[in-house]
Amino acid sequence: MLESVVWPWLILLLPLAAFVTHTLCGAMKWKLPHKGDWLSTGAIGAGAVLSTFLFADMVSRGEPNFRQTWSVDWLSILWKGDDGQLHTRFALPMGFLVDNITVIMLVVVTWVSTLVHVFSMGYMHDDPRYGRFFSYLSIFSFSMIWLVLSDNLFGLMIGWELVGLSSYLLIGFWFEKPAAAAACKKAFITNRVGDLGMLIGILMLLSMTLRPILDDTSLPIEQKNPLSYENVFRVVSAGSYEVKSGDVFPISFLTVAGIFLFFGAVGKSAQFPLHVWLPDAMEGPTPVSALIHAATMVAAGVYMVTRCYRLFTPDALLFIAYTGGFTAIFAATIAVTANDIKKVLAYSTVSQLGFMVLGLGCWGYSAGFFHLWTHAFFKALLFLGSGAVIHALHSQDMREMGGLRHKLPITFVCMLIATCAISGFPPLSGFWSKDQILGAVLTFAMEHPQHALLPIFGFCGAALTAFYMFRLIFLTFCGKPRDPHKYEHAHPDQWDVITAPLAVLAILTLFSAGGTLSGERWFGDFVNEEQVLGPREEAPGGGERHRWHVQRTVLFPSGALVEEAQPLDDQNPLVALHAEGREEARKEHEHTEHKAHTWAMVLSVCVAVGGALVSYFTYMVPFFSPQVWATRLLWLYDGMVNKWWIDELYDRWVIQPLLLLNDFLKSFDEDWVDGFVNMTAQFTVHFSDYSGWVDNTYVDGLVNGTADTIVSSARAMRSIQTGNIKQYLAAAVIGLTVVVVLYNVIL
Amino acid sequence: MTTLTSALYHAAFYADMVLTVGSACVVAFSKNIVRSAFSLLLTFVGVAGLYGFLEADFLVATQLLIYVGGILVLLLFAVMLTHRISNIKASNETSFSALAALAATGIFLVLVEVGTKTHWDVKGGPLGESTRPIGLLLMGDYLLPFEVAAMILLAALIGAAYLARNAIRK
Amino acid sequence: MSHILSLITFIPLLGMLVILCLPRHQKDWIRFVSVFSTALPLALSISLFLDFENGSKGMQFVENCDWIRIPDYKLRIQYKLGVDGVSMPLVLLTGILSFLAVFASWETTKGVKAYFALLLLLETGMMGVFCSLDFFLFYVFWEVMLLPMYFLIGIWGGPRKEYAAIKFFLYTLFGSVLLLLAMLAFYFHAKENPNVLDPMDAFDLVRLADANVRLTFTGLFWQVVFVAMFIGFAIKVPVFPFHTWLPDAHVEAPTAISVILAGVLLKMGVYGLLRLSLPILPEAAAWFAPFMAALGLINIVYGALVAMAQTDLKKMVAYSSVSHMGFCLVGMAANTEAAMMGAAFQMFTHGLTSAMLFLLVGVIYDRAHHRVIKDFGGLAFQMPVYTGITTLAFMASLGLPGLCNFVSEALVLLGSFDAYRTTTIISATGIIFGAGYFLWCFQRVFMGPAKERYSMMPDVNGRELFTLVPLGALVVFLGVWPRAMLDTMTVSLKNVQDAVASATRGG
Amino acid sequence: MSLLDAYPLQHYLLVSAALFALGIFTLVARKNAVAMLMGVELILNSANLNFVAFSRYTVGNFSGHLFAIFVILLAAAEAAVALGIVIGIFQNYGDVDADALDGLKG
Amino acid sequence: MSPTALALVQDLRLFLPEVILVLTTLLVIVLDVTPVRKSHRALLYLTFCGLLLSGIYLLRHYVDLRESGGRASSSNVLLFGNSIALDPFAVYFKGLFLLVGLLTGVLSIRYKKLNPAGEGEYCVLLLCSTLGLFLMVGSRTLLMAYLGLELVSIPSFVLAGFQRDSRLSNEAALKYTIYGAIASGIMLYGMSLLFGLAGSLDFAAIRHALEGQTELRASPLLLSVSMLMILAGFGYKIACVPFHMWCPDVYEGAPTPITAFLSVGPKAAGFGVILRFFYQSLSTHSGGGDWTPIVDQLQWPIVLSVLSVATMTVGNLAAVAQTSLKRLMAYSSIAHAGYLLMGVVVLSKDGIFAILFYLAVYVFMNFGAFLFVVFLHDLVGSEDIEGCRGLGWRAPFPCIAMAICLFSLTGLPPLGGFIGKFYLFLGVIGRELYWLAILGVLNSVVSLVYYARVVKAMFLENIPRGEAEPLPVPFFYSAAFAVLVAPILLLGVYWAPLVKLARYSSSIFGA
Repeated sequence: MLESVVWPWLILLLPLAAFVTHTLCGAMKWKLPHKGDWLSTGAIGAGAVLSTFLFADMVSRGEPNFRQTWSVDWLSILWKGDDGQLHTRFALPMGFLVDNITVIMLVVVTWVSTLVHVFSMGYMHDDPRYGRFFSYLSIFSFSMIWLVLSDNLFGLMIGWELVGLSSYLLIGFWFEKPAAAAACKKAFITNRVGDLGMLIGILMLLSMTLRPILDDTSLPIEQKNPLSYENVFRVVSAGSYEVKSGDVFPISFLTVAGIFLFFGAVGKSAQFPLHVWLPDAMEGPTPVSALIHAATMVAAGVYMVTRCYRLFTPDALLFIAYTGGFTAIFAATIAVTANDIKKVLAYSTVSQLGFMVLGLGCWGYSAGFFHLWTHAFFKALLFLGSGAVIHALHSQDMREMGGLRHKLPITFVCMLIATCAISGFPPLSGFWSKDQILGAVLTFAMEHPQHALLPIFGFCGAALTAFYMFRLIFLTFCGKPRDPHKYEHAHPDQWDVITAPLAVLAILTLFSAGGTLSGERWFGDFVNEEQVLGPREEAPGGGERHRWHVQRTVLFPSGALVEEAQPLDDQNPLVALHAEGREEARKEHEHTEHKAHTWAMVLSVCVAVGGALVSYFTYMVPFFSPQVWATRLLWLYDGMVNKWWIDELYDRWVIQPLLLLNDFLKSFDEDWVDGFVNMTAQFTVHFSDYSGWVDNTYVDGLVNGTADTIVSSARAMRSIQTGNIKQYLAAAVIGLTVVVVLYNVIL
Repeated sequence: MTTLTSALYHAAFYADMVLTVGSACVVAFSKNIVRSAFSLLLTFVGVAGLYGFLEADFLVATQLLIYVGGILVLLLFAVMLTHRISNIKASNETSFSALAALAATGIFLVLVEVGTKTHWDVKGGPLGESTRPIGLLLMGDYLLPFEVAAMILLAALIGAAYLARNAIRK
Repeated sequence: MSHILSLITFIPLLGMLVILCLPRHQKDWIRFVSVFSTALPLALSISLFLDFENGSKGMQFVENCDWIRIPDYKLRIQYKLGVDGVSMPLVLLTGILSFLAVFASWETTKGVKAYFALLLLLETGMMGVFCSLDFFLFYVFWEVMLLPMYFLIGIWGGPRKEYAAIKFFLYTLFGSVLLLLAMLAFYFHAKENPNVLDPMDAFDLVRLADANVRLTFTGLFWQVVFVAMFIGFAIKVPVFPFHTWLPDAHVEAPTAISVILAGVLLKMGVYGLLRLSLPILPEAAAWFAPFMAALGLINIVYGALVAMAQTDLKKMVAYSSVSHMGFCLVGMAANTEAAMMGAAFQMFTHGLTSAMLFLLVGVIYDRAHHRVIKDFGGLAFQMPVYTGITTLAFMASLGLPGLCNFVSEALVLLGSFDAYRTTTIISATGIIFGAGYFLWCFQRVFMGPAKERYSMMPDVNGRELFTLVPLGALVVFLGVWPRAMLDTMTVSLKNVQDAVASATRGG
Repeated sequence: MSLLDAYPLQHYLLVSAALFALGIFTLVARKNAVAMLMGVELILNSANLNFVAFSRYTVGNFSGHLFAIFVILLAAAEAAVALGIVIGIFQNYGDVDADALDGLKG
Repeated sequence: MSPTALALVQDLRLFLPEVILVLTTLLVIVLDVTPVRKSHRALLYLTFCGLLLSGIYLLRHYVDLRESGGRASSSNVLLFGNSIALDPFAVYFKGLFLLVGLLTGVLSIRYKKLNPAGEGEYCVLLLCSTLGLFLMVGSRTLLMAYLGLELVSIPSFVLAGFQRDSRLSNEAALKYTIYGAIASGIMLYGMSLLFGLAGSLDFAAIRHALEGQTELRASPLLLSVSMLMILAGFGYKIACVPFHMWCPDVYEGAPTPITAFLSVGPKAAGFGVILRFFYQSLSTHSGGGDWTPIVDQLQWPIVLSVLSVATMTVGNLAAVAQTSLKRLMAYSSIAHAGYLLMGVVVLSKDGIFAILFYLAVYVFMNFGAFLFVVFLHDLVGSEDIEGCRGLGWRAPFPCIAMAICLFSLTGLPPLGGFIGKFYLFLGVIGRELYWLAILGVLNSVVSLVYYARVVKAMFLENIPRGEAEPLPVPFFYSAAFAVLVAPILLLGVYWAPLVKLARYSSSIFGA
């Protein structure tokens, strides 16, 4: 069934149909039964079923590098040539690419989405805009599925922006709250900053791929898309792109393109320094946080990096790794001190996304994506769990909670499972994925000792994760209720649409890492670089062959594995040498990898348990006092509580200067540009002078010499005309004489 | 022609020149309008004399008849009609004299320059008696101008009459 | 010879004459005639769109006869109309917006007769500009628009209407004087080189763009002519620093006139460049392209930044137009297929969205009687439908995919990057700023707690919906299926682009 | 006898230039409207003198004479009209001071 | 009869339009003095009849000329001893003058300030002045030019002061008279110098004389002085700097119909004479309709182009600051003299053609504007811009007509004025006088300021809140405005016939 394009179509269009129906009914004031929640839920549920089928199909085939594409000519520049045929030099067809990572993403998106829909039926039940909420969820589902299915970068960008829109709408769902109104704007604009980076990256890639495609008249229109993954990879790995001469970048063009492209992920996946929107986005309804801001949309950045992995040069990947690593630990520190349950989870999300990115950056292709997969389930579970708590308690502040496990047992159990998973307790799913990441990081660091900071980021982050997650559990569910009044009024758990999705997600959390507990890389069978993206060595087009070899780059002064086009000449001793060296390098790499993974497993368990224990001793048994910690490490605490002043920093150095600049430009525009232009066409003002529009003079605020000149000369003309005939005569005669004299003197 | 007559002739010519220019100066500079008017008479006569020296006999007559007999009388009328008898003397003040002097000097210098610097192609002899040829021309080639002049006079007549009619009645 | 273009152009004029003959208190009749005489051109331009042959080169629906012919002066002015892929969408746009403008002005009470008469005259002028293929005719129609606009702003405008009107007038007149001089330059060139170009054809735009003819337009002189023409058109676009008439004119103009102004008049500048400057003077265009790109860049960024600082809703929208029109310039400067397409398509899409925005501003102004952004708040409660439509318009304007502006702006950026890297990258920041001011504005106007003083504000009524919905539908449709419009433009733009490209190579 | 050498043309031209300049002076300096008219007559006379002199010296026919005659005629006509107007002014203003006539200006 | 006399009688047949004017004049005089009770404005209507009849004969002349060989060479239609020419150029102007006379009459019909007792004189003077215009443009000699000019001037002096009991009218008349007298005096002096140099009064003979002088005896000084002094006389008629200062005062003080007459008739005739004199005496035809100054030392086009710029600038700038509509129009007419002078300096038939074309449109535009002044005075009692405020809402049609006239004067398409200016600039640019063209265009833009101010006052100021209280506009005005505005609009979109006419008329200056 994978061959048929009908299924992806259905998965994509069902939510859209639901959205359109909602909108139409809303506009026409038609009432849908149950406000149409069944419509959206059904649409996405059907999608979930279909994608499960796809998934099963994929697994059962065991064909790891399956791919299916289909496209429609959406935007192309066609013209009829002299031969009567249609020609094109440039086309942007829209199409689907269904392959392993697509299918996996589809499963994540549709399932989490379905569960969140169901959860929302309970959670949002009393909201006056209940129907609209579901329509927004539908448009989100559509956008996200579009993003996943698209077969080209341009389509990806479209989906990218559309999920941004849905995110905007959903964060601002309770628009009457000023905080929500500000948050949704912040989310959109911050994302746009990232999108700009991505756009630039895409443009740079385009400038590489366009030329070979433009002039190749033999290509059919469908393959004329310079931005399809296929073409981009082909051109990039064939090295057949031309880069305009005179580039000033000291590092390779492709590296810069990759870093810019990654910038999109920085925005969408809330990496430092564009992470600021995600915590604020918690102003949206909790199901939204679970769906968009934890499981799916924010993972889009990771998906993109995975999808375009081949485009990133070693230098770019290193940049990615550092960004991810820093984000992982940076966000974790903030999560430690947050008191709002959703904020903790939000920073946790940022941190976990950092892990994924770190993994990808350290050549752990499947590791990063694997963590995306597992994280989607347990983080959605955590958010929905927190949603259940909030729903029961009507408060988000952990300082008002405590002891809730008695009242909310189902929630507690589910959240505990998720917490263990995220902290990396074997054999839960989170353990396997995080272990892979840490293993990849460690391998990388062992091969490149100068980057030892990366594993430190990783392991510290993991430790902190365990700490703050258990802190959350302890503060929320254990101990005594700190606000007995609220506790009393909390609704106890029962099996309904709120708890059922939790349970499903808990099951997924337990088993999504695979049936085995051995840590075997089942995931890696389906998601591995060579299989998804094609082998690196086989460059299509022939004529040149690409080799890995060790080469110095800017960021790797000691040398990195770099591919380079080599002439296809097996007799070339250099080639043979490289081939030999490569073989040795690979062997050595595998050895290191094995060693690192063993270490990583041990260490990650240690840090997870350690973090949890410290948390226990801090919050359950008052062995350490958080207050003492806080006072003793005041500067650290201050930084954590204030989120390292990043928001303030932005406000002070970006937003305020921008507003000042705007105001300045506004007055510049009104006073100077207008004034200057008026100076040349100064009549306006002068006009105003005479017809009583004096007020305009100051509005335009001119420095208008010309105007004054005209005004005063007009006045002078009037005053010359004194009315005295004798002066007129004198003027005429003298004028005549002057003309005569001048004429005879000059000519 | 004898030397004496020649000398007298010369004397008369230069005297006429002086008379003309001198009386014109009086017209221009006199403080008294009546004196100006009578000096103007002398100027006209002087110009008529110059016409005589130019052997333009018909013009001498015309000048005397029309200018002295017509225009000057008109001007005197104007003086009389526009001045109360009591203050008839003190009514010819000047203003903007400096400006006027500037304009007049400027144009005078230019005209003198023109008159003296130009190499005039002096070729004609005496034209002889002029009345008859002028008469013939007026009835021939200059018939249209003659008629047009008549129309102008007619228009001027009617116009002046219209303007003066009420005024004088008042 | 089909007379459809003449009909499209002059039916409004006919309507104007009918209105002038009606007594002034018969307001319903006047409105009815206006509707009729804008609906007819709209219907005709839709049929024009449907009958248009996408693939064929050259002009279609051409009407041609001598208008003035003075053989011994070697002067011929043709009445030559025709459309190609560049002008046809704009004819359609004009038809749509004029028709909607009549409805948008339905409630005008002051001087109804004069108002609608001028509106119809304006439509004739606009249609004429887009249809004419003779420079002189073009110029005449260009000027015909001037006076109705002056009066429409000056009489029915806001508090500072006289100022705005005269400013608009003087700016535009200054520009058209430069155009006139450029026109004469062609004429005298033909007179001096009759073997290259018959002086009788010196105003024929098709003939001027002929490859053999335009090859002779080389050198400094024609660069000066190009700059003169550019300034003439730049004032309409408007290009920084000639843009300052625009905010004033927009703020003071009544809603329907703002719609026409933003929707159609601004397009004329770009259209003029595409119809006259680039194809006729490709060499100068190639020479000027970097400046054009720089100006476009300034427009985009500067316009957006200034828009962000505005306190008046309408002024913000006006500056957003300045910003958006910058993309057209960048696209034309880059002169690649995609960029050119983007520029031309941007004209159409911006026409739709800016019209929508101004209509929306008008709706709220009618109700609240002010436009100060910060004094609004929480309107989403009282006016859900209005909020929804505004969201659509804002999102379209800030370039959300799936809506038409995205396509055009993306095409411009995709196409320009190769030619002007830095410029394109900086231009792209415009999309951030665009999001900035639109969303900030949205937040202040619609979000937040509901305010008491607006609690009785009614939602959009049927008439307003009637003006907004077609535009909204088009915005979505063209965003989803842009080829519906792009296919008509391709060939004509390709010609323009080839001309400039060959000049670039040659130079 | 030929007087051509005795009285050069320039003599007449000098006189006429002087008359012209004096006429201009009179017109510009005099406050009295009637005096200004006298200035006009001086100018006309200077022109006439030129015509007649040129007729005699350089042209050799009577066209200059005729021109002068017409000028004299028209001077009369003009004087008549001017007189009418001056009288009107006097009636309205009680004076013929040209400096006082500044109701129209600017 | 002697052969000369026979020739004169034959000439008289070709002089019928003028003769009819003279006869009408006489008839009016006679009827005026007969004690027959005449209905209101009867003599005015009689004048109309005379003008129309004259027009019919003029048309016949035109047809005859066309038939007798299309491009009539200018030599075969000289009348009365070569003193006057009957050629297409003259006929074109005469047609304009008849129109001017008629329109002046039309404006006078409802002009309240006009003294009914003086109707006869008014008509006589108007007719005489028109006759003078005829003679001016036909003149081929300095003498005829002078006489024609005086025949225009002397009646206009009286007409300017026709409101005897109005101080301003009197003042205008006196200023006009004195200024006119000194201007014609200076011109006479210049003519006498030229006469002395060239030995003839005839334009063509002057040219021959100047051409014949291989070695120029006359100093350039003499030539320039005489040329400029003659220009003083003609320049005063067209009101060009520095001989323009009378113009605003006289226009303001004169009765409005006369102002309109003065702003078009003598101005056009002045251009006619200037064209004839400067082209036929001071230039040589270098073929193809292009001309060059007759001697290199006499670069009169440079002088005129400087004066042209000065004139338009002074006119436009001073107009900006005006409050009186009449005075504003006076400065506007000064500015227009500047524009028209641009056509003179280009030294080609294209320039002449442009002048002819522009003048025809100018007649309608200017009379339209002055009709509005009359209308304003008649119904509102004001002649100021202030009086127009909000009038557009009370009397839409006249105000729209006025707006059209003003915009046409500015030179906005699609109005006749634009086409006229277009041809003018075409001529200027054709001669590569770019600086002149640019200054001209800049001036046009300045002119918009004050024209638009009037329009603004009419439509954009003082707009009534509700329904405006309409002003009852007499049918006379509606009809008159319609008649005046229709040609402006028509010439804006279809001007080919007028082009043909004007081109044919300018053909005497080279094919």
